[in-house]
Amino acid sequence: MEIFINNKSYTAEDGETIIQIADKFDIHIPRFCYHKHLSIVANCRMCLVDIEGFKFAQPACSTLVQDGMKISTQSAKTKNAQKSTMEFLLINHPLDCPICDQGGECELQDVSLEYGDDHSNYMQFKRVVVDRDVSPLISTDMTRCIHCSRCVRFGEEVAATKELGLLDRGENMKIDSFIEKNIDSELSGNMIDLCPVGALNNKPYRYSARTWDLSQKKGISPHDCIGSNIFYHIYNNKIVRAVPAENENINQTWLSDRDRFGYEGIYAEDRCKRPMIKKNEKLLTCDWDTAIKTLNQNLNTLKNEKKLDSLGCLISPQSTCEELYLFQKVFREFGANNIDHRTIEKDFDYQQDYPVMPTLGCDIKDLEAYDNVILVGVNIKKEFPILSVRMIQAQNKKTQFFSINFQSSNEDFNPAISLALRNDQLREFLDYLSNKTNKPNYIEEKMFHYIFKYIKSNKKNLIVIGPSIGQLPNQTEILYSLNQYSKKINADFGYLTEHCNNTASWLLGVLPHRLPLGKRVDKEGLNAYQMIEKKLSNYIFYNLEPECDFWNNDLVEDALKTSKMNVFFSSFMTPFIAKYADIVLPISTFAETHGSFINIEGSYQAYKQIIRPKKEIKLGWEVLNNLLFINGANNYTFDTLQNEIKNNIQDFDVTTNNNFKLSNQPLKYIQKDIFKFTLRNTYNTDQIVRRSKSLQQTRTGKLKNILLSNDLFSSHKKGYLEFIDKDKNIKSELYNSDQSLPHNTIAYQSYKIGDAFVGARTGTVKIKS
Amino acid sequence: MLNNIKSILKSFFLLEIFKGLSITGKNLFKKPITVQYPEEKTPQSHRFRGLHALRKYPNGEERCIGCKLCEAVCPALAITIDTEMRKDGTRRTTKYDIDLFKCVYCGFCEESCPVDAIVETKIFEFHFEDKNEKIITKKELLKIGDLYEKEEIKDRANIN
Amino acid sequence: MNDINNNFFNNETCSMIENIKKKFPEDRKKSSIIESLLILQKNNNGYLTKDIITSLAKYLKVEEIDVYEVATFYSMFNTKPVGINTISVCTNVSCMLRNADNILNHIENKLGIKVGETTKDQKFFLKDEIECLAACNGAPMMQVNHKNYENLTIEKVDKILEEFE
Amino acid sequence: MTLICTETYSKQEPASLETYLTLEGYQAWQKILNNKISKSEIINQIKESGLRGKGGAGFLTGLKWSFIPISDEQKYLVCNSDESEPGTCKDRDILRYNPHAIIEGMLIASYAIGASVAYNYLRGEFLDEQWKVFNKALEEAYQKGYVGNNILSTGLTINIFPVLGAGAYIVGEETAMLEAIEGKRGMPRIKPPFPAIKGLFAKPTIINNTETLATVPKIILKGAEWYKSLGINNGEGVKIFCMSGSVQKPNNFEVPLGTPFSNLLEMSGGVSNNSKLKAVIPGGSSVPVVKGELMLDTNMDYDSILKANSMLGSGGVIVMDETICMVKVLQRISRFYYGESCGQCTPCREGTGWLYKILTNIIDGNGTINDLHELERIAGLIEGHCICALGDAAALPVKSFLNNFWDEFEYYIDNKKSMVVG
Repeated sequence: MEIFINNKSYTAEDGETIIQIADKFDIHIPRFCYHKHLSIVANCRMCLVDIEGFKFAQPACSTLVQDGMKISTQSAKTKNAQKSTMEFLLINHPLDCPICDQGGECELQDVSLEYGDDHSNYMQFKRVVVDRDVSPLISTDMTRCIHCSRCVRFGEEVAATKELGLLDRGENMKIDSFIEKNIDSELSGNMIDLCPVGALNNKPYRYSARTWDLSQKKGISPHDCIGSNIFYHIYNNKIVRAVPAENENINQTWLSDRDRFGYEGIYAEDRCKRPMIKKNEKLLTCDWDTAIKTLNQNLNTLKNEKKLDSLGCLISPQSTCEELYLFQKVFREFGANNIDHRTIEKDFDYQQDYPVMPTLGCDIKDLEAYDNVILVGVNIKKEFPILSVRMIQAQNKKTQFFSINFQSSNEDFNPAISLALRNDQLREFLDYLSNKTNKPNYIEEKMFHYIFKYIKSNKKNLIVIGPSIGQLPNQTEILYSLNQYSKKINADFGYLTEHCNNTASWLLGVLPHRLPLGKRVDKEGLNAYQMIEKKLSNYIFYNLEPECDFWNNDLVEDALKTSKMNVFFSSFMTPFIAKYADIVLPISTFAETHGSFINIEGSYQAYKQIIRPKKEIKLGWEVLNNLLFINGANNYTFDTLQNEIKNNIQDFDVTTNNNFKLSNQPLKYIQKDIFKFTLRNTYNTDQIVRRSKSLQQTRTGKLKNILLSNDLFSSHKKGYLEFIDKDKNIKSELYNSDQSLPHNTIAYQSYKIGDAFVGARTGTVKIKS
Repeated sequence: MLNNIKSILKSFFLLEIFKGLSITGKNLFKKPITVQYPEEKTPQSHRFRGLHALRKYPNGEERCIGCKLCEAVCPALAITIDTEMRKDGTRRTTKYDIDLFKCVYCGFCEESCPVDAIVETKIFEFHFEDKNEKIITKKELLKIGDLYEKEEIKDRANIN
Repeated sequence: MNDINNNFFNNETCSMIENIKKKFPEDRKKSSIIESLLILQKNNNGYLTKDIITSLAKYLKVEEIDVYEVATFYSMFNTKPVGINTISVCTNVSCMLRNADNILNHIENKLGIKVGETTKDQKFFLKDEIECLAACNGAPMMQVNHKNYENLTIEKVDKILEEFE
Repeated sequence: MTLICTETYSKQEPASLETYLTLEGYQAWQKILNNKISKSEIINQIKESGLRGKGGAGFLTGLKWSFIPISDEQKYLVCNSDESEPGTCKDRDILRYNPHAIIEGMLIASYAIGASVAYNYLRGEFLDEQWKVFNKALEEAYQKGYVGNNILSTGLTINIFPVLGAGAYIVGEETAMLEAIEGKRGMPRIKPPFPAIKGLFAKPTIINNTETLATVPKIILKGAEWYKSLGINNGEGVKIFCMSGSVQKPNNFEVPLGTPFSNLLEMSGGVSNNSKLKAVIPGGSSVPVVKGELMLDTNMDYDSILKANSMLGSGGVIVMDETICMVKVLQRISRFYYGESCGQCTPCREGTGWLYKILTNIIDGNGTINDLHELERIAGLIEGHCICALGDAAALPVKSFLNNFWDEFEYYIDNKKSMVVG
């Protein structure tokens, strides 16, 4: 149909609103409450426009276009209506723009410049609202609030957890959370962006800079495998805040709190600042040349003595593609075979049949095309907040979600069915689903009924395997059973991985059994767990914290104690590194280097250096390149390196990749004693997030208690918990019952530096009676 | 011919010199316009813009709220400010530097200040003995403010 | 369900709330909030506490803030402690034209409180009633515990208040 | 005079089923069920009768019903008994004296629009008397099988549920009422979509006033022409007027539309305080005020009152005699809108407070002439810019009071005291 805006003709579709058309053609209409991803309420009355045939100006955000509609955004009627709204908004708005962090990027400021009057006739008292401390991430100045209710609608519609609400009425209406309750959602930071004024603001950023001082650089989220696009705002070569970069295919206009505040970890006090070498049992600073040369010498000695089998090379999948690629290349050139990135896994029997790289199986935006999505081993809202936004959108469009995990609580996300199963039960359950023999008696009949009713092979099904599965001692078994089940229901297979770049780690061959692009290795090396368990005499750790990033940190300490050479390429100086390192090479974090990540849908996303590192800290890929160079290889520039990787992967077909079959049925895993597993704390997933001060102050960040299933808790009457983990006695006063755990289960919080050691991530424990 | 004689006469009687000396003679008896600086000083406009100062409220609280408008408006980029949240939750500066070599004494900073914190006093007699002293810090600015607060109030009363 | 405080949810209240729930479609849990709050408020001397709101939210399986929003929006809910008997004197136009202000002043003086306050002995709460109480043909009027008293005179008011002493 | 809604008022036990049955109660309902009168026929009949909504807006009821889409999906009827327009007290009397008429009306309306569930939303302040009476009546009707599943063995299902509010004027607005029934804050929704398309629980919904629905049974029973002919002086049908304020005997009067105001005034015993008529608000506090002289020449029907620059509204006639100070009245009215604004949209949230604060300032003796111009200007800014009619309702009285009684306001400002009290 044809409509006229300011006497110019535009074509519009049925069901579109005026503001949508205006936005499409860059016609400016001021607005506060309207947001393209939120419902329309038309309560700010800022977008009133003059429509021919109407006595009064009508809101552009809620008025649907009609054929031949004549709209004027410039006429006197429009201007008067907008001016009057502006006047009303400003009578109770404080004049504290000079100290308001929103100043300079404030929609109210912009609009008042254009539509506001230079003086006010309002002579009465202004409204004042007393603020409460609602979150360590969001600062509130509710006197500034203009009641657009975007934040409330965001909670209701996008985050699916309503934490802010409209209280009282009329002039006294205010936006606040429930009495004494904090904002805990993993997506809460988005309210900062949504707030058109300075009522909700970024707390860590508070008063640290003005918007006009900042420069903006684009980055990719290094904290989860979704690869959200981020704009980092930089003041004096320091990241002061992060905001989402719009990408309709990935994060839309949202950002999880982890991505928004994670950058704080870069400024942690325990950054490695200088290269160090151990001399006479003491770790001393040295210059880069010495450090690299010593490392090179040691490696060449190993090579010459043909002892490279005693070298374990481990890298974190949080590293960039360039680092990953160079890492395996450098150490393979030396002749090492023990190369791996899967430090949090135990069971590797699956690896021969595994896809070249694990992906989600579909584009993120296509999730809603599925009828049923079965989530195995992932608490989606907690672990992948951005993906949960998509899933909630899909859920509203009739996609059904089924969740099977070790804990049935899916905070703020309501799957049709949510089951809590131990690892042995999980396999039994899956086997029953595919064979219908040996029915598990611990699951209610109606659950089966529901599952069989909806999940059918003629529907579009997706099985998503979460990162918790990888930590299981019987991972292969679960994968095999899932494999069987997926064939039965004709489902696509998808993964959600632990870190941001697991996908690339597989694809670029940071594996003991594969070269880049899945090519076979002549001589298969040891996997990550074997390297630690077998106590090799030489280790290279890249971007890894020995305390937190391994399947069993007890074993890591044992291995470090006995080995001869421990080399750490690390951004942070942990107690273990300080104690056991022989060479420490301080390298850049994600933000200090150019780099790229491959996200879980297989998109390759590159970014440029965001801030310059401190003087003695080198870019990770440069150090690796240096090592290659001094051994006579070609000197890469970043561009040639990136191009080599790009050329390598550009022909790789993502779509056919996930059809994998496990050929051998694994041995049956028998679970004795109490099943223990480690919760994946969202704010403890990687070394940078762990060090973000603000995130650690949130409720999730502060979680410490061990959780006991109800049956264990009720049989345990002491004021403390005493249990035996392997051969270790552990005593803890911090424990709770959790009704969402299956019987006979203990859940640990993921390990942080300073906590008591809890050994393996998954396995068995005994409670001491 | 006649012109020749005229010029000869002029040179002979030193007419030009007397002409010139007459002006000297006149001024010899006039009141001199120079002043004996530094003992004496010329009058200043009360709009005079001299050395900067940061003012305080009567209760001793610094006025500056760190809004950075002066920094933004400064045409010579002479002002550098860093801010943070003070413990009581207010916005304050941690650094307020003015590079006096860059400053053009335009007074824009004074004009843009929403709380009348940064002002330009009438002080024009200052010098540095070290190049680094050209940068005047927050501490010094506040000190100047303390010293000249009374005059500042008087000047403001005059302007209004 | 262990968060539901049983002080507020005895069997009688539960069955009343269950009856309210029956009126609405099953998936519309929020619909029962208003009437449930009225019942719970009545059982708690005329005001709501944080615990009541939390318990109701858990009981109805809605967010706490949903209940709190409602409790602060409607004028018949008090979120702060009030006296046992609530007096609301209608002072809207029709009543005002028939001298409702005198009645209100009289009550204020008699009880020694202003509108919006509770007497020291916690017996009376004089509500700041802004709404018209829809008894214009009986003006001036007031409600004590939501029972109408119409065509008031000062003598009549005294008598009514005595009943509650 | 023919009484419809107030028919039972004079009877013993007016609210009982027996009383209602003696007055042709439930006969219209039975007629529909027995003769299997089609839905469209009922809607047509209501359309022809010219029945207009009696809650305030005066929209044609039959037309409203015809907007409901013809489909199998769930539909709802909502009866609006949230009577809270200042000066109006008709519905509370129907609720307590003639509840069965409402029930029958709701049944017929539900049948006509194909709704199987009907809600009657009563304001919270009714919980002592009207709520109980209505519940009891409903119980009786359920027992007799007029309501419920398998109504009078016809297989028809219509359930009626009373719903109690908790004190909010704005919930009288139809979409706000839907929000309130959904258990949320009573904040009006934007239209479109209209409730007839997407209303309660996102299903097609019709909302009618209590008096409108109580009138329906008689129209069905006696025909559209009969109802039309009840009016006099070009008016069609009847309406309850609530005479309140400065009259000798304030009361509800069900009179034919078109009855001269002077007659109505006479019925209520004339102006009180031995004074003369000064001004009248003819349709509840939201409509513009009319000067006394003009009102005495006006008939009480929709068009005549419109000609007097006001509206019939809800029929709450507030009479003011010469001893009344208009400044105080306006201040009281604006206090009401200030306190009852839901706070959702900007002009109303901020504007009503501004109006009230200026008027209070004037009452306190601190006003200036400029304030009066300011009042007029602010009222103009609010008008027509809000989601619902509350903004207009706050603005129109201000405009009309200033228009008609500017001198009195000026006098108050100049002398810091009222013109009338002396």
